[in-house]
Amino acid sequence: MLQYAAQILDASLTLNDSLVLDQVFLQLESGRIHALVGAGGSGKTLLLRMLATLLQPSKGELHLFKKAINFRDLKSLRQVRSNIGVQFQNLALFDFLTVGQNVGFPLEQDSELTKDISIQVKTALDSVGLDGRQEHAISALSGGMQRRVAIARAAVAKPKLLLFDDPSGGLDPVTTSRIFELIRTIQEENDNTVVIASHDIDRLVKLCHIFHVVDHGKVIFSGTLSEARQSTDDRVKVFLDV
Amino acid sequence: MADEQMRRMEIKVGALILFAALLLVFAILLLGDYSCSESSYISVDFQTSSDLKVGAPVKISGVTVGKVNKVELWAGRRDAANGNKVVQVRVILKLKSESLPLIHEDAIFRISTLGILGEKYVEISPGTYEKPSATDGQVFDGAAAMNIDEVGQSAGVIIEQVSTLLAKNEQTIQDTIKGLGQLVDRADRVIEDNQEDVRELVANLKQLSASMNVAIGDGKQINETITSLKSLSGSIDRGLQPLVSRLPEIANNLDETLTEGKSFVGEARDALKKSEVAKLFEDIRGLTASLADGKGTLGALLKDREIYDDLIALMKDLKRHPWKLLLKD
Amino acid sequence: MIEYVNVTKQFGPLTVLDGINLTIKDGEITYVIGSSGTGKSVLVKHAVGLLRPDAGRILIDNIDTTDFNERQWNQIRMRYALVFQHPTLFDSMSLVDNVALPIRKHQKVSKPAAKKSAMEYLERVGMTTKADLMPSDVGPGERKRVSIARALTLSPDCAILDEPTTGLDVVASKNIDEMISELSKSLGKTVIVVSHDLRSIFGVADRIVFLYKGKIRLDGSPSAFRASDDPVVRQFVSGEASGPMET
Amino acid sequence: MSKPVETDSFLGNFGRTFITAFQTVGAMTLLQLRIFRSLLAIKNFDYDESVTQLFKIGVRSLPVVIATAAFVGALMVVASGNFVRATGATTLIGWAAGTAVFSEVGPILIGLMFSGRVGANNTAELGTMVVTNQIDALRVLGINPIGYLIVPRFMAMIVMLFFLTAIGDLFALTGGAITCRAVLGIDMRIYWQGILDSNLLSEFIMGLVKAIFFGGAIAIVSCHWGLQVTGGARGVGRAVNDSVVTSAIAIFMVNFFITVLWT
Repeated sequence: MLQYAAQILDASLTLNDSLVLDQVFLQLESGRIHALVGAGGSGKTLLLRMLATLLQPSKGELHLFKKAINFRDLKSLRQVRSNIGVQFQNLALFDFLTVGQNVGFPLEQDSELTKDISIQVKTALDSVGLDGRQEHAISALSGGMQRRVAIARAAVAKPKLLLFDDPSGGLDPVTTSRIFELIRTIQEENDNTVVIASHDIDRLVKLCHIFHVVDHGKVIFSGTLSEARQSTDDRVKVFLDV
Repeated sequence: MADEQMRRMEIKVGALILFAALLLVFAILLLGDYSCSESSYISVDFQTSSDLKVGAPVKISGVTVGKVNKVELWAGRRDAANGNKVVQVRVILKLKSESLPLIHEDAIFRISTLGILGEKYVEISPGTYEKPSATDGQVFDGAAAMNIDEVGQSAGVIIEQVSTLLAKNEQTIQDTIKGLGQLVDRADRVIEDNQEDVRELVANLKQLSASMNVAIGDGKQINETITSLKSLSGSIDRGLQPLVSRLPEIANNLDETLTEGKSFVGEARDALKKSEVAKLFEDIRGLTASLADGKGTLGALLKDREIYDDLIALMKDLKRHPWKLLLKD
Repeated sequence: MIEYVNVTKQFGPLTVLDGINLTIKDGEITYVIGSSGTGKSVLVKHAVGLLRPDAGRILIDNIDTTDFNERQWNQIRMRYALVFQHPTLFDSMSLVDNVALPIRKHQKVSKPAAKKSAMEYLERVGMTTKADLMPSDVGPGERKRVSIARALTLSPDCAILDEPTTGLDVVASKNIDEMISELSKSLGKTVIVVSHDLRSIFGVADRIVFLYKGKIRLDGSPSAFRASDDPVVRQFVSGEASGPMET
Repeated sequence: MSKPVETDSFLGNFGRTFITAFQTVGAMTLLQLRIFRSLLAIKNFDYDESVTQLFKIGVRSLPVVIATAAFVGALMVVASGNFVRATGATTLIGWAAGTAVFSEVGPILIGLMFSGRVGANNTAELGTMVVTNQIDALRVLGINPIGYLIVPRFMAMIVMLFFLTAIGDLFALTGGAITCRAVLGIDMRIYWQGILDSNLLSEFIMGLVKAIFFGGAIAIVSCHWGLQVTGGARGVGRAVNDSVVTSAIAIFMVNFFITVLWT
């Protein structure tokens, strides 16, 4: 039987009177790397934010780690969130903290992880190739470095569910390859469930196990690459470039 | 969407600015007191502006009728238009035209102080109603201000004037005083010269008291005597009354006398020469005689201490101020 | 024509541009590539006077711009339109108003006319349906498209696009690539593109300038780029994670 | 680029404070000159932006100005009330409230309120535009940011603070009138007559002149701090803080000089 780390069941979302998510079914198999592809503005970011419990569906349910999420129960919500790592599209790094403080931030929030923060931060920064920059200000780093800091921050607490929103945006091919390699390594080490929203089909194809195609607020396809090749939907073929 | 939103913003901004602008105009008109009625101007010349400010109110009998339009410092320059008169400060008043007829030619303009904060204003006493009214552009003389330091100042001026006057007329005054001394001396001498008569008077009085003892048994007669004596003393009082009431006048005359000095002394001498004193003693003698005639009643007369005292006081007074008699007519 | 003569730029202790000599010819599509943080954006910002070189000079159409003031630069900027890497729409106005703003400011047209014209530009980037939304209501790819449309309203001689396809989906990227080709081939405009997108580079570019560690590592045609035996260039082309390239 | 001298001594800090102050004043003066130069070039005038700013700055500030003004007037009446009660000079209450509201307290407090609401907002908005490169975006579109962004704000702040002060004066006096009746038990007519009889036109106009200068000062200060923001969200916060503090200082300084020069 399949284990699902997260399920979005028949969820709809209305923002400013417009329906942005429309009866979405999205099931994320545990321990796999999932790709979220689709046109810009189709709703990938919204789905990721919903998985991160930052958006409550107007209708439908969100299940995380086999439990339905009650958005009013702040205590259990906080507990669930400690098992989720997010790298936001706009990075959302705290520009008043140093690189090291940014990466160490999730650890300080969790009482079980407060031991040896500096060692964990060092290891995390090492893995993204930024060792020795703990004391730097965020603004002193280039865009690619900032992205790697954000990835390190998302992964440092070894969460069960890791969400990446456009991890390679604005990065050169070599750095992009390194980041995708990094995600693969993190996933293999911790066996966590990873979701990547990206447009870099070439690399997603090499890295991901399962593909979800989003179009106009609907998930129109979920499956492996070979399944996608057999799909009759043109949109799936266009977006996956198969 | 955007255009509709723009339109709504324009309307609101316009409404706000229009409302504020109206308010502004209204406030300026109200605070500036630009009344619709016509204004007239009159000028008032003062010795000092007393720190009167432009815009200060002008009041007639406490009612505001206008305000100070201008305060010009002339500092002694001459006003060719008004008979070359010397002007220190000219204050130009802006008045409601309808208040102009209320101000008459003998109106008094005075800079007064309003309230305890000392705000200056111009107070107009409108003057005599029958006199002609002021005309637009007329120039008036202002009265001295009535505040405390100015009063003090003018008091100082008066004292100064008096002392200069005294210094100037020292000789005259000394002469006057000397003359007065001589007058008193002379009166003493007159009495001394008529010692005989006085002694006689006293003798008569003694006799009077002796015969009074005789008359004492007859109660009824005494009562009568007392009554008539009271009426007598009353008539004496009445006789003195005009003298007393004319005292202020007398004092005034004395003032004149002081300035006239010598001539008064001369008059006093003349009066003495006319032997008025001799006439006085004649009168007394007459009185004593008539007293002697009604001898039974005299004891009672002398028993009445009050009348006696009055008489003594009168005599003393006469001795000290014989001129009272002289000036009686 | 833009000429860089010995241009050097430092930010604090960091030398971003180190004696750059480069001539960008009219009518060509020039791609400036290189790893993140090597100063590609810094390089193109010099072309419109947003940054001034610490040393060296920049000649635009053979005129030395070293002593240009802001007003003179504004004249240049009308002909050399820069689109930022991160879309910088004015977040207080709707998408169509964003595009209409330069039309209103530079052409003497009425507001409705400016709006109509703006809609035409939005159509080119496929954004007409969302014209009345606010920038915060749409995704970064869409914002990027709108900001390209906005830059094109100036009808510039030269379009400078800083990472135009980054963050865009496959379909939108292809649209942009086509737009770049069209600008150059049919309208005869000069286009400078800062990019990492190897797919579009080889399809569209006339010339590639590879920037590495503040210097120009390679300057040539796509075929010369592909044939290069420089290990750093080779790694960049293959996009492999391991190699001599430092990022 | 010169490196800052590392001096942590008291004197070093003291000197730095002064240099920073000079630099700030200089930068503000330059900004002012650039605004005036842009004002001369009428083609820079942007109608839409001006209306938007007039609306945001003026109409949105109206409630807070009215509330402030009403309480200022009430306070002035209460404050002079003790004196009036002690002396029985009830006619003075209108004069006292009117003078204070028109010439000093009214413009200052409305100006401070305005700076807190509009100036801070303006700094934050411009600062965010700087941080997100929107200012540069204007420049690459060949649009002068001073002419397009700053001039409308500058004009709108001057115009609106002027009119808001006029409106505020009315509400302050009304607030005073109500307090006069309710707290002191003095007939409102005495109060109003006191104001009208006190010849306050000069004070009223002085207050409005102050408002013009306050508006200009708040505009320059808030735009300056907004435009020089560096370093993200924190920089914006710091700039807003500096903006409000500098505006307050500027208001008191300008007020002092106008009051001194007026008489």
